[in-house]
Amino acid sequence: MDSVLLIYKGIYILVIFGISLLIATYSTYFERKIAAFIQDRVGPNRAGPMGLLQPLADAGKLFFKEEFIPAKANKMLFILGPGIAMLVAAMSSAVIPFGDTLILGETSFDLIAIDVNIGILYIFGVVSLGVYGLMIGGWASNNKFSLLGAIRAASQNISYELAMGLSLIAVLMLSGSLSLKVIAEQQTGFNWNIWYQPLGFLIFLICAFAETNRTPFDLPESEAELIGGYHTEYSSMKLGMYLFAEYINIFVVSAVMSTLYFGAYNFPFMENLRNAFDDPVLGNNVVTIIGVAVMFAKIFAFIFFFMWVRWTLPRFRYDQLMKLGWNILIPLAILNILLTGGGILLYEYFTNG
Amino acid sequence: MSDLNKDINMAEAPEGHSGAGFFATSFEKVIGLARANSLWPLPFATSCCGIEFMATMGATYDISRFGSERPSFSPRQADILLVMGTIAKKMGPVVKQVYEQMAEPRWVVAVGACATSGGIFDSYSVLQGIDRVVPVDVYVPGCPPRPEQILDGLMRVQDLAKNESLRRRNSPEYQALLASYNIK
Amino acid sequence: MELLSNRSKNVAQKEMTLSERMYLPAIAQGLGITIKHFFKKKATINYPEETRQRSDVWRGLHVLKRDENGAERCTACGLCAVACPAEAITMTAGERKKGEEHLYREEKYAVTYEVNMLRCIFCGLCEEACPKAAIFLQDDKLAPARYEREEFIYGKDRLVEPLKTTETK
Amino acid sequence: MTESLFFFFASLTLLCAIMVVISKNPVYSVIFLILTFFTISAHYILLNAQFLAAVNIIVYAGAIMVLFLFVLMFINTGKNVEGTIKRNVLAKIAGTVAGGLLFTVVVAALKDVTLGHPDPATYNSQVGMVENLGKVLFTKYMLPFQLVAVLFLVSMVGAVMIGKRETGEQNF
Amino acid sequence: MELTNENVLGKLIAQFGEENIFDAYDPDGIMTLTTTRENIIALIQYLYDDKDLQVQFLTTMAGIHFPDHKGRELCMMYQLHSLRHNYRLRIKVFVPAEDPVLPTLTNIYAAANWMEREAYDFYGFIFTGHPNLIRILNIEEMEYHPMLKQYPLEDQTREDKIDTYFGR
Amino acid sequence: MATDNKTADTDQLQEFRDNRDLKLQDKKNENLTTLNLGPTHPATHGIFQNILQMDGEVIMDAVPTIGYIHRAFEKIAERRPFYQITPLTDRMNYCSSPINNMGYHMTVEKLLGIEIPKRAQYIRVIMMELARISDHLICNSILGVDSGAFTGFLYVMQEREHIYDIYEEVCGARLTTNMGRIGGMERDLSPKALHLIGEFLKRFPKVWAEFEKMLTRNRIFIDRTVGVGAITAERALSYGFTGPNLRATGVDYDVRVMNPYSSYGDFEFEIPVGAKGDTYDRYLVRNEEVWQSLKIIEQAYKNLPEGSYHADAPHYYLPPKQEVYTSMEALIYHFKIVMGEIDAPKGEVYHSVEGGNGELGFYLVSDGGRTPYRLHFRRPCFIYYQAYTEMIVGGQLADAILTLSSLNVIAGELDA
Repeated sequence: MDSVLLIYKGIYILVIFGISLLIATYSTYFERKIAAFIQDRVGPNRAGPMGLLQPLADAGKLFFKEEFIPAKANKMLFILGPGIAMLVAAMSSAVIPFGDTLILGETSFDLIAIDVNIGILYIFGVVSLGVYGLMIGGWASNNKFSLLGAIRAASQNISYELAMGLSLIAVLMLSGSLSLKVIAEQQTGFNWNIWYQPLGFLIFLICAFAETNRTPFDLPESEAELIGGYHTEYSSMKLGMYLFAEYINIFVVSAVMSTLYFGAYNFPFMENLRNAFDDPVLGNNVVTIIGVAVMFAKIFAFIFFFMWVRWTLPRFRYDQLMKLGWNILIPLAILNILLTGGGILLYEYFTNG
Repeated sequence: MSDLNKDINMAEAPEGHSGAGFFATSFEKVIGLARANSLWPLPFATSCCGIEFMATMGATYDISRFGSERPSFSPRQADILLVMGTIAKKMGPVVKQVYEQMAEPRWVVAVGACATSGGIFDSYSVLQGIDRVVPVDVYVPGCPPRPEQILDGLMRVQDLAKNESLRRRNSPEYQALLASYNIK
Repeated sequence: MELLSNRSKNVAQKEMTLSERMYLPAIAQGLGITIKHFFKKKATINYPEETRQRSDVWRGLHVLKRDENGAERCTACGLCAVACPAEAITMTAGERKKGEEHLYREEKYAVTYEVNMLRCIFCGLCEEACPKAAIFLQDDKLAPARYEREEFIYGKDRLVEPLKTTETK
Repeated sequence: MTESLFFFFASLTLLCAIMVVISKNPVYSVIFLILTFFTISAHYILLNAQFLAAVNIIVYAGAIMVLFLFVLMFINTGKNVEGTIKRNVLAKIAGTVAGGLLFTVVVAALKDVTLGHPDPATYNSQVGMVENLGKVLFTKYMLPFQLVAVLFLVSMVGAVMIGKRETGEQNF
Repeated sequence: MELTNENVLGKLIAQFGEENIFDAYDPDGIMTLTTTRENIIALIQYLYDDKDLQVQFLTTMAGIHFPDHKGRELCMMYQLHSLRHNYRLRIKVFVPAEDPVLPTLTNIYAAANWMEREAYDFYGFIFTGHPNLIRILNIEEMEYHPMLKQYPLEDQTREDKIDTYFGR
Repeated sequence: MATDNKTADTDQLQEFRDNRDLKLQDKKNENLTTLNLGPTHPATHGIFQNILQMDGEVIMDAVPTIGYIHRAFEKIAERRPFYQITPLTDRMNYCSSPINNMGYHMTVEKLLGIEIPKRAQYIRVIMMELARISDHLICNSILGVDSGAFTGFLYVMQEREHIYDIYEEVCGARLTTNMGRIGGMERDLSPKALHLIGEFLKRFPKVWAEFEKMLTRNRIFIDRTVGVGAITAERALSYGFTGPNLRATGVDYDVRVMNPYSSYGDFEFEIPVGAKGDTYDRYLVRNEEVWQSLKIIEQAYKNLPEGSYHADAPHYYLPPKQEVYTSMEALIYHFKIVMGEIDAPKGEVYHSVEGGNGELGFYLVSDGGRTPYRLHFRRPCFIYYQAYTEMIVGGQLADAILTLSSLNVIAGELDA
């Protein structure tokens, strides 16, 4: 790897990290604003113009709030919990292609941090670790509500990971690759996977809600039952990190969903646009930049959807959630795999004779 | 959307020395401001005033404008303890316990006649004001107060938060205050 | 159990239909409702800057009225104190001296008159009990929040309505 | 560089593995076990077997250990587990014997081992990749692979049967 | 059968005798009668079981303290309701203050459980056979029964109280 | 003595709890975890405490503790003149204080033998039904909140604001209304109040239909509530259930129909009944009752008779202010009434109204003095909260919370 690329990667990773932090920060603001708007209120509007400094106020407050470690808590694990949650959440955005290649001078830059050929597995692996943050934190608090939250989080995440993985397999069968970049590239123009995988997408979407602990699957922290669930005993920035991690997870999952099903940075008529420019480099760059914007638009749309759903639906009960996961989603996902396999076979039969 | 941009007193920028690209202010002020605009309440709602607090959270009054719409039922995460409603003697120790569990900085608002002074319930079972159990920062009169008055109380706490030293907790006066309530 | 009256209406739960079983239609309906509200006009009143219209009979902060000549109406009969269920009103009566006719309307007046706003439940019974139209609960003022308990003992200095200057008449 | 990385990870693996055994708090044991899996995954990556590395993390660290921790949390609520294991003399002797036997086996196994070196001419760096792995699994090792699948199915059915708590007579 | 105060009273007297059903009167349209603590449970059970009456709903129970009535200071009022006939009646039992013992009603009405605990809390009634007769509203440490007339209402710890102008 | 009843400090409380835990001990099982739900748990509205024995998420046993806001209403009522008790009743079921106010007034009127005019009765009916609506609004929307759907709660909260506007116009307060007087209302319905009621009748059905649409047929909500906290009619009657909670089990007992008061006989309405007595049925019954209440308000509003808004009872009802200032006789009556020197007859009365939660009864014993000799409140919440343990055992933690909110236990009424 030559040094230009190395430096580029370093900067890129920092930028992506910064963006995910920024988006997570402002997600809290948008969550509050969207909730307010849905509920006929105006939401925060006193901290800065339209309340735009609200996240900063929250962060400033949280930073300077007293650190509190309960007397009977396991100190080390208590501190480790939010750290794991945050670290894991921040790691997962590394393999997401936020855009196509950008050509500057002689070199072309891929707008992806690491293009590993098992990108989707990487995300899975990292996301599956996220639950440790909640479990360890909840357990270490030595509070029964926290413990219940932790246990709920663990069983929920494991159960829904299965259905999520199964629903993904259909996409992988279509794309024939585990690399997110390859999957993104295959969906040029309007050729998005959602047209072939509506059922798979639905399953993935539901599982995404469950994996990020959002309503209607916010059992681990359900306020009415468990007060704050696993983060009941956390104050100060440790709480902030949990909240942050949740929003980063939403961001990542939205990005993954746009990449897998909604064509990532691809948008309709992009080829026409590319060809409209005489200079291929310029055309490529314009399309790439629009693509990045499109990608983020899709991500924001998903984030909005997450919040919209949260402020509409009641939540499940623990056993119903399990039933939904194991009895409905997993069989459906397997069915989806079979259908997709059959479809591919049929397609090949008719095209290749 | 147009009705959102009406005249609203936003949190004022702290006074500082502004020059070309230069804005310095006391760090404490900034944090005070941050705290003031992100006061998460712990609604300790036992009776009628709690119902009015619901109205305060509702669309018409919307406590979220002050950044306080996230009720933290876990005392660790809350900044202000809003005691709303009658506190009986049986409940007194619980209030104290909740207060002890709160992380600094913490403020207490006694909302309504019962919490502030017992109100009409001058009876053998009712605590005549929660300031017998925990130190109270702001009193809100009314039985129950209108949501406007609850918001008033919140803004009073904001004023307190803005002008408070970061090290209030360590000050001897504060320690003495806590000691007088027998809070460790 | 058999019914007691002939006016009952059974609202018991019905079986779920297939579309209800599928979760999604109802969820979509709910989402439709919430998104409709997203674009609706907001109901919020920006409190410190705008205030909500209160009714004319709203029971707000007390005021001790003066009569048309500027003399205090209260005659310290003590009915309000008796009527107060919260025992928030205390007063001491005094004899009006010569030369104070412009200050006090009746021969007896309240030397001190205190309302403990913390205890007060704003029930309006004092206003109702007053035979001299002296104490009223104003609809346009609310008792403000304060830091100290002592500040809530409203004496005559804060209760008696300020003298109207003749120019404004 | 690869070599130093290998030694670094190898020693880390051993350290974590030892910590698994000697930690008094079972939750710490589990956490060290997870760390061990990570370092093993690092080894896989050094071997250019990314697929295996990812699957190792997903399956072992992401799922199985979560269940371990889950169970521990349930058992461990507020109670001290330390005292429950009695370390009497017999146990110590048994431990020594078992450890000695293991040691002997390891020594015997390693004695005649010759470290193979990849032949640069025939070395295929993509051998650990998904496609190759899949091809091998579905051609050369088809039968064992399917047998394993059946085995898993059977064990899953068994787990469901055991886990299902129903009133009335038991059908197995 | 149309339930009227007369025929219900007649039925009850026929069943329990004049000496156990006495002082019947009708202050507000609801027949009020007095019985002894030996008969109270049997009476309520009879009202419950009787096919014609079907008085199967316990509306409320309330203790009353009459410090001036020597030997019958404490009164327990049971108000029952026949939902079928929409007929209410009130039964009173008087007991002396030094011996406030009554049999429990919890075997007939589950509702009586907390009502009896409340009566114990307020007046000190002892209900024999009650499954869990402890204070319900006040703190366990309380040493007196606050609703008895001799105890003051006021919280003695109140500080801001100044004697009102006319006193109370 | 009273002075000994000082605040227990934390240690005493702990000791008290330990003692109670000991009482639990005989039921204690090694495999169960003890979970202390409340009193500051968000779903217990700050006052109820339940010590749960849980097997995982399943509740095996519960020990409820109440009395955390015991305020001694009944004792205070013995020390207050009749007219000063109205503010006390406000604070009992504060979600529907007008019903309490007027129930109390009717009781005293029954004692004093005052007949109040038709117009006052109709005004009372309107106010009581508005109160019932606001009570059911809170209960059902809180059920939504506790099951995770917060938004519907705020939608109907806006409507409650409109109900409060009407209250404000009628009596000058929002929540603790102190509405009405012994012998009628304190003032007539102003044109603005009438206008507000008309507006409310027009706007509210839409909002309520929307709220129903959001929850009623949503499968997540149905799954959460069907079969949760169910109780049979027999047990419910044994526990003394009344009101919506009893009607959800299928018993159509409603005081408004069985013992009509305040002209309820004039209105057409139905009693909604459920079948299973579970949370969902309670929700449905309350929903339907809101519609029925609307129907009643509409009828009363349309047929509001002319006449006086208070009874002609100079001994008990305060004379108009203008007369007090001018006429000596009125002034004497005024003084007598305010000083509480009214000639209340000796006697005892029981009067019950259909409160937001069920039969709200007032048992009043008068010895002819200026205060009631004994005033006992039949508080529906107190009576049926004891069934809570039975209703939640065997269910999950989440069920217990929904059951609590669907029972609509109002702490002020529970602890009195």
